[in-house]
Amino acid sequence: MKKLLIAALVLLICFSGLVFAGGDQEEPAVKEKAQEKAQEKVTPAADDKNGGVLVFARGGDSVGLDPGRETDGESFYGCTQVFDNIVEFKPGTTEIQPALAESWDTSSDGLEFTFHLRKGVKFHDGTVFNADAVVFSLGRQLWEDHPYYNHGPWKYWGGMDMSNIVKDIIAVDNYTVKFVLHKREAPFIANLAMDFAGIVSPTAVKKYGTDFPNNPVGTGPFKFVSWKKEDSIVFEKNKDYWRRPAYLDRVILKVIPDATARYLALQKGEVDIIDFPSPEDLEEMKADPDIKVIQQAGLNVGYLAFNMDRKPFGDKRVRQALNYAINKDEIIAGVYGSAGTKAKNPLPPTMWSYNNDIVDYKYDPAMAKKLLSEAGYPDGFSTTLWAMPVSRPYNPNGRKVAEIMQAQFKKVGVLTEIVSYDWGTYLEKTDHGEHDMALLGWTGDNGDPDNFLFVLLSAAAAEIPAQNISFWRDKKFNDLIIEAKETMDVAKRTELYKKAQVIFKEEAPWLPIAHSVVSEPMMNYVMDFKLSPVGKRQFYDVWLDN
Amino acid sequence: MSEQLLDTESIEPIEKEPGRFREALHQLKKNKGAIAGLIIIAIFLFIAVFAPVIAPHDPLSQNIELRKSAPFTEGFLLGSDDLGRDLLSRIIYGGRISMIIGVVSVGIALVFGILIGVISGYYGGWLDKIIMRLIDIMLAFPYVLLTIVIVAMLGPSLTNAMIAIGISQIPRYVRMVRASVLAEKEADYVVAERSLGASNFELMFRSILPNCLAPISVQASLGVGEAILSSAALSFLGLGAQPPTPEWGLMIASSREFITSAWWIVTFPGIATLLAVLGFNLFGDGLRDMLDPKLRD
Amino acid sequence: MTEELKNNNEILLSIRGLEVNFHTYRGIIQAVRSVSFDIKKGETLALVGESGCGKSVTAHAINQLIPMPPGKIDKGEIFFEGKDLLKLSEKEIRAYRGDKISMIFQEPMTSLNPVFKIGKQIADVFMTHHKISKKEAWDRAVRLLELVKIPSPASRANSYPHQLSGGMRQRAMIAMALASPEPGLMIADEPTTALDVTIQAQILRLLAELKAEIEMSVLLITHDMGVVAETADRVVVMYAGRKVEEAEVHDLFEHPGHPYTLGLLNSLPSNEKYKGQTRLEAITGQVPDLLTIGLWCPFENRCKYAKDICRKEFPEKTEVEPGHSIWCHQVGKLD
Amino acid sequence: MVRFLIKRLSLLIPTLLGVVTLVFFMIALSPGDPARVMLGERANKQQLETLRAELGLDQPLGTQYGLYLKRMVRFDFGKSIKTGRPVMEEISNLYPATIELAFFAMIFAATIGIIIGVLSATRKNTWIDFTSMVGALFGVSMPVFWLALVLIMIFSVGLDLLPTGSRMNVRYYFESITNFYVIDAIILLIREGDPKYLSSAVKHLILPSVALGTIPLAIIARVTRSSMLEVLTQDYIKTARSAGIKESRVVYRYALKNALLPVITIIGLQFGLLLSGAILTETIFAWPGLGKWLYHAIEARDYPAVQGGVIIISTTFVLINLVVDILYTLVNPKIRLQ
Repeated sequence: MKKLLIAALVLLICFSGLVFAGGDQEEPAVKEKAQEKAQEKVTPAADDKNGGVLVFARGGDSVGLDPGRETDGESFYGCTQVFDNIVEFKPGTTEIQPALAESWDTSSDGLEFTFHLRKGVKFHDGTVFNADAVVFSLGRQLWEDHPYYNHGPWKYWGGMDMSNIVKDIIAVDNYTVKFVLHKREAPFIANLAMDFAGIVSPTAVKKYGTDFPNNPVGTGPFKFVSWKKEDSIVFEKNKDYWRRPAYLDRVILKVIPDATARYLALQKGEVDIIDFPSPEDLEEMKADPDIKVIQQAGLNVGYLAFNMDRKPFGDKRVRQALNYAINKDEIIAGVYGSAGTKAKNPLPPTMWSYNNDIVDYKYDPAMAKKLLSEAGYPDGFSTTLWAMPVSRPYNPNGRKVAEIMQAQFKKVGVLTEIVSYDWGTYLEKTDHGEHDMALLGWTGDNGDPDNFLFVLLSAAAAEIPAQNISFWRDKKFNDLIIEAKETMDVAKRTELYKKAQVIFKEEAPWLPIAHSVVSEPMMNYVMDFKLSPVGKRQFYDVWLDN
Repeated sequence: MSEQLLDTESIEPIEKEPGRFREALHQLKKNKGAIAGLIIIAIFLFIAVFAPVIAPHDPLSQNIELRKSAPFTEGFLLGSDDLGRDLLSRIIYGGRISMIIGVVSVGIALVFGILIGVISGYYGGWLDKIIMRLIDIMLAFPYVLLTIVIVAMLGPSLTNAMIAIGISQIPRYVRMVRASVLAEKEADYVVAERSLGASNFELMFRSILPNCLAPISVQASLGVGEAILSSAALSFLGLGAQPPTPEWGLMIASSREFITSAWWIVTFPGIATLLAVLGFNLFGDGLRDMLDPKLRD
Repeated sequence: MTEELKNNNEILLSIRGLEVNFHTYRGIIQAVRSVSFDIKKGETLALVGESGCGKSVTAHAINQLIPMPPGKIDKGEIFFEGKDLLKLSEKEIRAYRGDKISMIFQEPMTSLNPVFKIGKQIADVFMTHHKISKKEAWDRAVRLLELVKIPSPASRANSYPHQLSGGMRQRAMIAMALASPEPGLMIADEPTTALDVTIQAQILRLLAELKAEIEMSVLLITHDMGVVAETADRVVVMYAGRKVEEAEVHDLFEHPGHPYTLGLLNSLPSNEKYKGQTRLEAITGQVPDLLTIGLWCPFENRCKYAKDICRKEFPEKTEVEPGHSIWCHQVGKLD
Repeated sequence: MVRFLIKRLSLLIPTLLGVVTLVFFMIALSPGDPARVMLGERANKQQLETLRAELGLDQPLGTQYGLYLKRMVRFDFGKSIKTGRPVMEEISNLYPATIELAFFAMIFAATIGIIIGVLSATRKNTWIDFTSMVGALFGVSMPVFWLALVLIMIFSVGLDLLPTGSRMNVRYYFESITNFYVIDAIILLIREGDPKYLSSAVKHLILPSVALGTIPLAIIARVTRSSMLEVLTQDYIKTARSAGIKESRVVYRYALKNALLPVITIIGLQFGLLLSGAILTETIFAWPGLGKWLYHAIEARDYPAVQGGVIIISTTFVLINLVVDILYTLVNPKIRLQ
């Protein structure tokens, strides 16, 4: 028995001995690259940017890598590397530019779009990219009789209501595809740039079947190599990419669930870029000489929605009073830190047609009290304030925002009880209108104002299960956004959306809180990484400089 | 010290055996661990009861400008949290909540545990078999997941967390009580009392149960410590106490990200949890040494 | 005194004025109070008395197996082959244990390690005291089992304690006690109390045979006068930590001197005076509490012949005849 | 022995069936619907209905449960609602990581725990006894997630001795064979003679094992102590001492073998708890284990995934206890030869 004990002890000691003797230096990717480059000249010539392994640390693992099937951002991080679309967002902006389609033309009635595809492009499995691939990739999501329709559910396609927009997809010839629409839809082109419209290799889908999400094959800058679930996905450079091949040899998406642990891993050089840092560490990161933080106003908005079907939120004066009662600066300082800007409109400032001459409700508790007493609540009322339990891009800590609001509302006599459920229940109850006031938010998909104003505030969106959780049904506002939805002329649409925002300010169905600034801390040697407003993480242009 | 050596059967007590209470008190004095534990528990009880009096500030009043101020800055003995609330007051109120959590959940576990344990042990037969299968199922169920599933069913709140922790601790008491009831059931005094016409109820609760109190009281005191830790874990997962309640687990969970920038916000509630649980465990351990004749000095 | 012992190689063990107290939380229990006696080589001395009289404590003081604390040997010397064991270091006394001084216990059921084979446990003792190989130690163990008349000793050596009967286990323990080339003293602490009568007789006969074969003295601790009569050469009677009488076994049974010894013998059913009678005579009263015991004769509260003097001081030794001494104020005055 | 095995295994089936039923109805009855979770903020009416239909969530509970049991019999645990992958495939990816961490945490906890237990038993009520027991109690009383973060702060960021988390240096690319990284690393060491994989795998195991191991360590130490104290008062210990056997041998051979019997049961129990209790450790150390995955499955109301996970953990739990019981009879001859 004693022998057993000693054996276990020896086991422990030899392990630790082995650990420190082992040849494992935890040096970051850079040094490996340095040995390669040692003999080359100093200034980085064009080809000198090549090589190196980039490790991107994120909060969760992808659910699947079939672009049409998933909705979570983590899955799209993976799909972005492997798939291209026929049109894409210009990196760092929401403008549309050609990709697999060199050009396209629209019919006069705006119901037909014909795309002219790029020739000589190959999928990672060597098969040719052509019109059939486009029809296959999108058709499998449209036609219920499509042999691969049941590989869905095609959640995003449904989310963007594409089945009611697209009537038919026709391969005119090997390199021309025509889309026929049911009705005019201004944001249609932008929708085709979204992740769900990624072009998959039909041969690979036929080969892997339901296992395709684990073996993605596309035309993108990186090829899929391997996936250790809940741990890491490895991609490698696609040498015969139809554009200049990417600089990096390999990209690894690493899962580190805890934000603090991600920051510690970055400090130790175990990873090169981290996603969703905790706002608290931002100051420290900016101060760190080895780390740089790239920031960009996020295409998102976090808001507190008043359930207008419930007393007393039906009364506009009460909603306006509550807007006066909140000091947004305290919320930004307490929760968002330097990763957030105050919000006054339902649209984020970076969105075109953002109406900047609207004046926000300033923090004025006295005014709030006056309005409340006018509305018949001289000494306030008590109600519930719902806070989402999970961290979202538009609101890193729902519960803390609720705590701050609770204290501020109390000053004007409005007593609130903070209520929270797990994420699934929270969404279900809010879109069934079981709340009084509820924190929620939205991240833009296609960079089009319609994706905010119609999806979140239209009368149509107020049917249960509603996305318009204020249940605000304003005829004037509704007519404006529907008209804007159907005109193609951008200037006309901007005019309409600006008018709609004025009505929104007056009626105040929400208390807009903030637009979170997306921050991406990384090591100094990571060059040319650009954040994308629609939340993509593209490593095509990235290279490592040491 | 082994009994054999001293031929204790020969030293019959001449005068009346010293009162059980005095005897227990005397044993307690001998056991350093139990005393230390008792002192810590007493301190926390005192803090819990007189929280409003002791706490320098209202635990919920926020002061965003003074957020994350370091310990010993004016007004904040232990510093302030990320919303500028006084950490010391929140820890004091947190102590009250943790005490309630510990007592309520162990209370639930004890009441049901003893009830089911005695009935299943005393009556036996098919009833016992079913109960044992149920207990096996609950024990096979991973303890943490059991609490999570129960809270998922009832919805996340402090009371539901207490109920969940209570329910998940029931099996251990059932098993322990049943084991000692089975052992005592055959004892002569039980047979004697039954022959004198004592009812099943009297037998179960008046004569058999007191004999199983020793292990139960030890497990109960250890259970309180475990309950506090479980509620902290549940809060960490967002299923226990809801903001702004100053519960230690929630305080640690929601301030995890400050471990680098403001270490005290995480550390002090951690130490408070540690001490409280340590107190109960020490007392529980001391109790076991005291009540187990073999280990007695 | 020690020179006389050294050259008189007849005396194996000599205990002089031994005092053992137990410091418990309820006070000091005076278990043994200035007890002295000798054991000659090859002799079987019986230490007799009711349970709690300190006989077992005295025995355990020899090889210092009393747990200290709470026990403490406050006074006295224990000479073994002329050397005072109480002066030895822990390492030195351990060399004696199992080699020159071995011990067997009362409860065979629990005195053997349940998770080790019998042969292994005995071989272990051999290997502790002598540098011999495992194989050889095992063989010696089997031979010892044979010596103590355990049937098919080779297979028994391979079995576990719970596979043996009570009697067998007691024999195994005796074998373990003999696991040393020259056994000096065997301390038998109530070896037969837990056994039924038939087995008891076998074990006593075995002890007698072994004593004949190996020059071994036995310190027999018992409260059973029947066993004493059958096996002991000399007897020491103890009461409440004190030695009250010492005599050759025949002298003690023929004409006991001390009232307590008389009471013990009277309460024996085999005593011929009970022919035809039904009621047994018992000694009235109880043993005094060792916590509050005084310096006077401890038996005074139960002694029919007790006088004032008995309640003041402990009586001196009176030698009634060579080798037969009594500690009582009323020597000779018993009717 | 075989009869004993059959009896225990036959008990396994009703227990597991009970666990499955318990989980199915508990999750099914709890609010929140998996389809909602999957769609997040962007669910609209029509889309929810199609998704629920596709996932078969609109059928009555009874049919869902019946369908589920039918598939269970054929060992088809169904597909995870969230990923659409077979549940068993998901679990098989994560199970080895959980077992590996639990195993090393247990080696750490048992070795140190037993040593502390024996030391404090043999030196009862001295300062060693008191400090080791209070030290062990510290282990039990400390919130795990707090300890984990402190360990990282000190040993990884501070002293730069150990990595902050995950199972292996992320830049090492290797084909996992058994998905037990230590075993894979040893195979690689043999095949390619490159020690860096093994050294990295071990380095990544140290902190999580210590963090996860503290609670079982404390419990094992306490159980060993009380068991040793009891054994040391037994008669056969007195016999051994009276036979002149060295005190260290008496303690470490004679007493310890008897004292370890109850400890083995506790080790089995604690090992089982580590399988699912590592949610917090897995979160902070970025360990791709079953605990964290199962917690998210519950949150997403992903019944098939939760059931698959709970069945695997409960089966392992029950099997471990069975192994412990068998080990117990092997070590304790009295029971074995009955």
